[in-house]
Amino acid sequence: MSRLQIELPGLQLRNPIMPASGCFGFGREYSQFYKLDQLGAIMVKATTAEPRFGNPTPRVAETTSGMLNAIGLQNPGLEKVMNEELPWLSQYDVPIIANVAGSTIDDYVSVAKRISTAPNVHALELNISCPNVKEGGLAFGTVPETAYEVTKAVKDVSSVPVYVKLSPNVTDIVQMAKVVEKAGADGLTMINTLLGMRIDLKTGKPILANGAGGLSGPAIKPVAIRMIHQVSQQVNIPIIGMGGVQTAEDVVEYFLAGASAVAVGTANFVDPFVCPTIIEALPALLNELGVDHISELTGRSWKKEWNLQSSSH
Amino acid sequence: MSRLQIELPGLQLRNPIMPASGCFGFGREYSQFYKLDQLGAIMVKATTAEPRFGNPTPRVAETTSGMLNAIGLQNPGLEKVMNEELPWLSQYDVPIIANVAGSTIDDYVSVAKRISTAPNVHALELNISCPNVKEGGLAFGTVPETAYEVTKAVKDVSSVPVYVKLSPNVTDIVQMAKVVEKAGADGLTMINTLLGMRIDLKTGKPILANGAGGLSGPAIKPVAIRMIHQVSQQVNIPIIGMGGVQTAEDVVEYFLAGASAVAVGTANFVDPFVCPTIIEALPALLNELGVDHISELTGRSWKKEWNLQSSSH
Amino acid sequence: MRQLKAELVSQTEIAYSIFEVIVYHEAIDEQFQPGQFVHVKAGNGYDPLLRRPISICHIDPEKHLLTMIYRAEGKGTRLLAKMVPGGVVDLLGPLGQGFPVESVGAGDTAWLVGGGIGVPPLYYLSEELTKRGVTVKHVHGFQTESVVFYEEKFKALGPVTITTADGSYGEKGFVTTQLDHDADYLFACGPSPMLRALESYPAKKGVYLSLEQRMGCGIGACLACVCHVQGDETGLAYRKVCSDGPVFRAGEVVL
Amino acid sequence: MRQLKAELVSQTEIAYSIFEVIVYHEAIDEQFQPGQFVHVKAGNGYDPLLRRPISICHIDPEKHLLTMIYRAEGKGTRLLAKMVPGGVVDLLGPLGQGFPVESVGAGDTAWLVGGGIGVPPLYYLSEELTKRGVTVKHVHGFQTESVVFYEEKFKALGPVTITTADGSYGEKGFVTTQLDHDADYLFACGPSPMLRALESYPAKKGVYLSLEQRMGCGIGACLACVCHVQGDETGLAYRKVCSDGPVFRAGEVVL
Ligand SMILES: Cc1cc2nc3c(=O)[nH]c(=O)nc-3n(C[C@H](O)[C@H](O)[C@H](O)COP(=O)(O)OP(=O)(O)OC[C@H]3O[C@@H](n4cnc5c(N)ncnc54)[C@H](O)[C@@H]3O)c2cc1C
Ligand SMILES: Cc1cc2nc3c(=O)[nH]c(=O)nc-3n(C[C@H](O)[C@H](O)[C@H](O)COP(=O)(O)OP(=O)(O)OC[C@H]3O[C@@H](n4cnc5c(N)ncnc54)[C@H](O)[C@@H]3O)c2cc1C
Ligand SMILES: Cc1cc2nc3c(=O)[nH]c(=O)nc-3n(C[C@H](O)[C@H](O)[C@H](O)COP(=O)(O)O)c2cc1C
Ligand SMILES: Cc1cc2nc3c(=O)[nH]c(=O)nc-3n(C[C@H](O)[C@H](O)[C@H](O)COP(=O)(O)O)c2cc1C
Ligand code: FES
Ligand code: FES
Repeated sequence: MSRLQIELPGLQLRNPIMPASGCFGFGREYSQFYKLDQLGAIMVKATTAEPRFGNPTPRVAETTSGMLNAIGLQNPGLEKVMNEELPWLSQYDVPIIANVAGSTIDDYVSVAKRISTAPNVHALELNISCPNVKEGGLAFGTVPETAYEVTKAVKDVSSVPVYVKLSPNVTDIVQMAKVVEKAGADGLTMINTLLGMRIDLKTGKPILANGAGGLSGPAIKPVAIRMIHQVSQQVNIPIIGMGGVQTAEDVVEYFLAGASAVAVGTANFVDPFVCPTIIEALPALLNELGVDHISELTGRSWKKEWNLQSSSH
Repeated sequence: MSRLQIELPGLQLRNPIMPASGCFGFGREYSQFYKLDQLGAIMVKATTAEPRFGNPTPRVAETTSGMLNAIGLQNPGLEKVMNEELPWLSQYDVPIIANVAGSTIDDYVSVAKRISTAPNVHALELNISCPNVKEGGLAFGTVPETAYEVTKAVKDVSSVPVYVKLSPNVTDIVQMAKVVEKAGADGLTMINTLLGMRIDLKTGKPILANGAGGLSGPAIKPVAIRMIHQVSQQVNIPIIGMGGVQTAEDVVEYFLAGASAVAVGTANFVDPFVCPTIIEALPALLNELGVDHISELTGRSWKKEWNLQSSSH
Repeated sequence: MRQLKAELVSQTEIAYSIFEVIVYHEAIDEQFQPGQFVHVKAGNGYDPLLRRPISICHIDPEKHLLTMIYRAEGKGTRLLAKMVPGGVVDLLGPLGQGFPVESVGAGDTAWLVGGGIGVPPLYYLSEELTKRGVTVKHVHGFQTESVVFYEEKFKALGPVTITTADGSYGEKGFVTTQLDHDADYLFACGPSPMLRALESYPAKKGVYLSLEQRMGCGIGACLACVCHVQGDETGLAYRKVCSDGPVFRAGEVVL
Repeated sequence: MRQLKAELVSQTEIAYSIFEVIVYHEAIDEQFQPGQFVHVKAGNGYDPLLRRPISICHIDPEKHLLTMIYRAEGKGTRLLAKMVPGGVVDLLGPLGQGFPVESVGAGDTAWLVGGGIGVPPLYYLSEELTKRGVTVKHVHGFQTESVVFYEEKFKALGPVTITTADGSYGEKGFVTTQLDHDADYLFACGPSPMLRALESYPAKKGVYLSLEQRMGCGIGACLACVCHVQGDETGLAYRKVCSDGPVFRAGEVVL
């Protein structure tokens, strides 16, 4: 068995590296750079029941070692995703994680029910943490009761395991994680973006037409690591970690914190080859760290057994 | 009147720039670099009733465009601050904002009561947002009821205006701001640090001995700007903004978001002259922006009147 | 489209804060078309994080050289301006859809209208059009005298009118006042208000406008750079400036 | 203590990933003392953000030159290693309390014990001690042969024993096994386990240890770098490595 192979609910991953939702479209653009079946999986762009145009532009702004986006869940809608995007992706032998979004629980349910039947969709990622839409989105991800409800409703209809994507914009991330675990989530993905804003000195107004947007990139990595460190000790479902991952070292840091796989978002914009580059770099890094299989690293930062083991060295 | 002069509750500031609490000690070290009365004010290190040693080391870790700290409120205690630090500072004609911390409401009250009587203390900064101590600190800053209680109790005993320092680690920053305003706060200071963590690849353990710590520096600026933009529209008390300020441009961005003054923290470690450098650079920047007085900038990003005005240009 | 680690060959400040940079990479050739752009990484670290879109200003396909002209203003471009020969410039490209050079024929006449830092792509366009026997005329608008560039270079290809907003050089005022109405084509690149003013220019054969938009990926994946389609009543149709553009036929998208 | 924008004069890789860098600034003079350090900014931007503490390895007070030796390992030091002559190195210094050179007199004997990247400050110390007529002997421990540096330079000042952890050069094992017990002083800089092993060395006149700690400000303001005081029962007494140290008399602080 390969040192990078990982098994998670619904997912047989040849390696634990996957592009994060919204940062890779439905894969077409990046397929010009490399063969997509090198990836562990692909988290595709959020899909809603109906097509959406999203927010007015400008939709992105740079920040120090990060970026803000307010795309606003633009997507071609469920039908087109089912009939065009997912079939196109099926030419690659790579599991798809479908990111599901909506404004009401019914929205989520109808998308989840249908999209989970696509042959190459091996898991859902329930996006209850999008900061860029007026209704739904973030609201679902910051109120424990609604997070519970939507997770449960989606679990009831989904044909594949359901991962819930947590928002970092909460006081108590552990509470949110426990609530969705109780509602039946098979896994967690975290974190979505932090809410942020930049203001243009010349116009005096926010750079993003939407005002605020979601902060991603290396700037937020310490927040993600902290949250995964906290949550992974309190739940019994696996975590796919994300936020500012750029290198194989970052991936290891996420595993040590408690992640079982890692998604790469913003970094794709900077370096379109970032995912294959990380995948290639991992084995040498595991050698350096004296680790046989990457999964041994999950949660080492807090695992007691490992403390004992290592102190006996 | 100078273009930088600002009046806030309890504070006549010759300019709106002040070092942030914990990043400037009690001023002694930086007085080797420049005369402290160039500053608008000084926010001194948190003071607790009894002396504290703080957390074990390492206490700092670098992150991408930021740093984590877990100093743990080390300070010489109220008596020594009253008898040695504040008298030493009184040689400079600069208002002091005393940062007050504690583990219980009684702690806060006893420090606030006494320290607010020091002649050069013109305002208190109520630190209900320190992420680095086990009890008190952050707990006060994330639960609306306790934030209300401690603010009210301190207001009752303080001889000078009270600014409450808000934690960004909450779901609803506006709610927290409104609660402390209702409790009588004269102003807000925001933001304290985001909770974050870094893990050392070699040891597999968090770099900070304390595990998690507070994230500061340019990485967090977009979060601070967003929160000040939200809060300043919902409260009627002034905001001293902070988080990643390094340049005069950053200061203007904070004003546009809704701040009435700005504190500089981490940047002092990088450039000990950062505060005077910013103060010196501000007038030319105001010229460039066509602004007479810096206070005109406060809240421009959301002020309707200014929208009308500017669209008539 | 490829990722190229090109070598910086020369860098010159050709006007106030306006830099001409020439880079070499063996993959630079005639596949780089007028109106297309490259996405440039400034600095090696994570700050600045995003790439910067910069137009192709000139290609020497034999020597594999790419010329770009940019204004050093923000964090990224100021870093770029500090680079010296021998340095490595990481760029993605060529990106996007350029001007429809192929459809313009010998004998056609074309107005090339540039505003400020929108002028550079028109140089390569003008070169390629004149090669095909097209008669080109240029109007370039700038803020002020100190930022005018490439006037002589364009003159070698066809007549040039310069306007400045403050009247410090050439004609005072905007480019739009300088156009006669008898060209077959109009090609323009510059700020949105200028493009909107040119949208209805009565060209006999076509008006093509190169748009600017803040970008994330630059390759069509992130949907940062979309614009609405004119006449689309659903409000759902869109074009991506980075991959469907930056050049659009006037009337195709909402400016 | 000042902020100096020094000019990089030369930079050489003197061992595997070990760089010797020499910088010039007119304010560099004999006020820079052995055991003190400078706080160095790597790169111009916000990433990396913090300064790096680097020891003073040698001063030429006439020519106003400062020599530092560092290992290029992390983000900051790797950036520093890319700098070339003519570049500006922004440093704060001299910082902290150095070795008590003044109190060591002619005829005294001293062991200078360095571990890895703790060796550089001992060079300047050795120079100053030998100038005063002190008899110095050196023991330097390294991981492996490829990272050994400055052996000849130290030999010019006094005998040198090298140990390597893997035995690839000099004696195999740790520095502690190489010391005789008849020196008046012992001065050491290196990793904490080494310092702890040397803390109880029976020097007749004094043992001084230079500590390492992660720093924020480097000047005593942020309390990042504190350590406990030995024998303090309140647990409240502390010393700051950056401003009370980095050199402490053995027994003063808890290692
Ligand atoms: C297709 C296209 C071609 C371009 N060609 C040129 C050219 O040939 N020469 C030239 O000087 N400029 C050109 N621009 C504009 C150029 O991309 C911006 O001036 C540049 O990105 C600003 O970067 P900065 O580091 O100076 O500013 P910063 O303020 O540091 O930029 C911050 C962020 O905002 C983005 N941004 C800021 N201004 C603009 C803008 N006007 N358009 C798009 N993104 C912006 C940056 O890309 C970056 O992501 C072009 C833009 C586009 C879309
Ligand atoms: C007083 C003193 C003198 C020193 N003198 C020298 C010297 O002469 N030569 C030399 O090579 N090294 C010296 N060091 C160690 C040196 O400061 C670190 O190796 C360096 O800061 C690491 O930076 P980096 O960019 O390589 O690593 P990164 O991992 O990028 O550093 C990240 C952060 O951690 C800090 N850090 C990492 N390792 C250490 C460490 N061992 N000690 C303190 N901070 C650390 C960095 O300063 C930075 O803030 C000294 C340390 C101290 C405290
Ligand atoms: C442009 C952009 C679009 C995004 N769209 C989505 C989305 O549709 N659904 C979603 O769950 N997350 C979305 N995200 C969040 C990312 O999947 C990821 O959680 C976040 O960006 C943090 O990872 P990063 O720092 O590696 O980018 C988007 C992020 C960016 C930058
Ligand atoms: C080393 C360090 C110590 C700090 N100590 C305190 C403190 O004692 N009290 C407090 O209210 N905030 C403290 N802070 C938070 C800062 O005052 C400030 O709110 C935060 O660092 C954000 O600003 P910056 O990005 O400019 O540093 C500390 C920050 C740092 C980096
Ligand atoms: S910039 Fe990403 S789609 Fe155009
Ligand atoms: S590093 Fe700030 S007090 Fe020592």
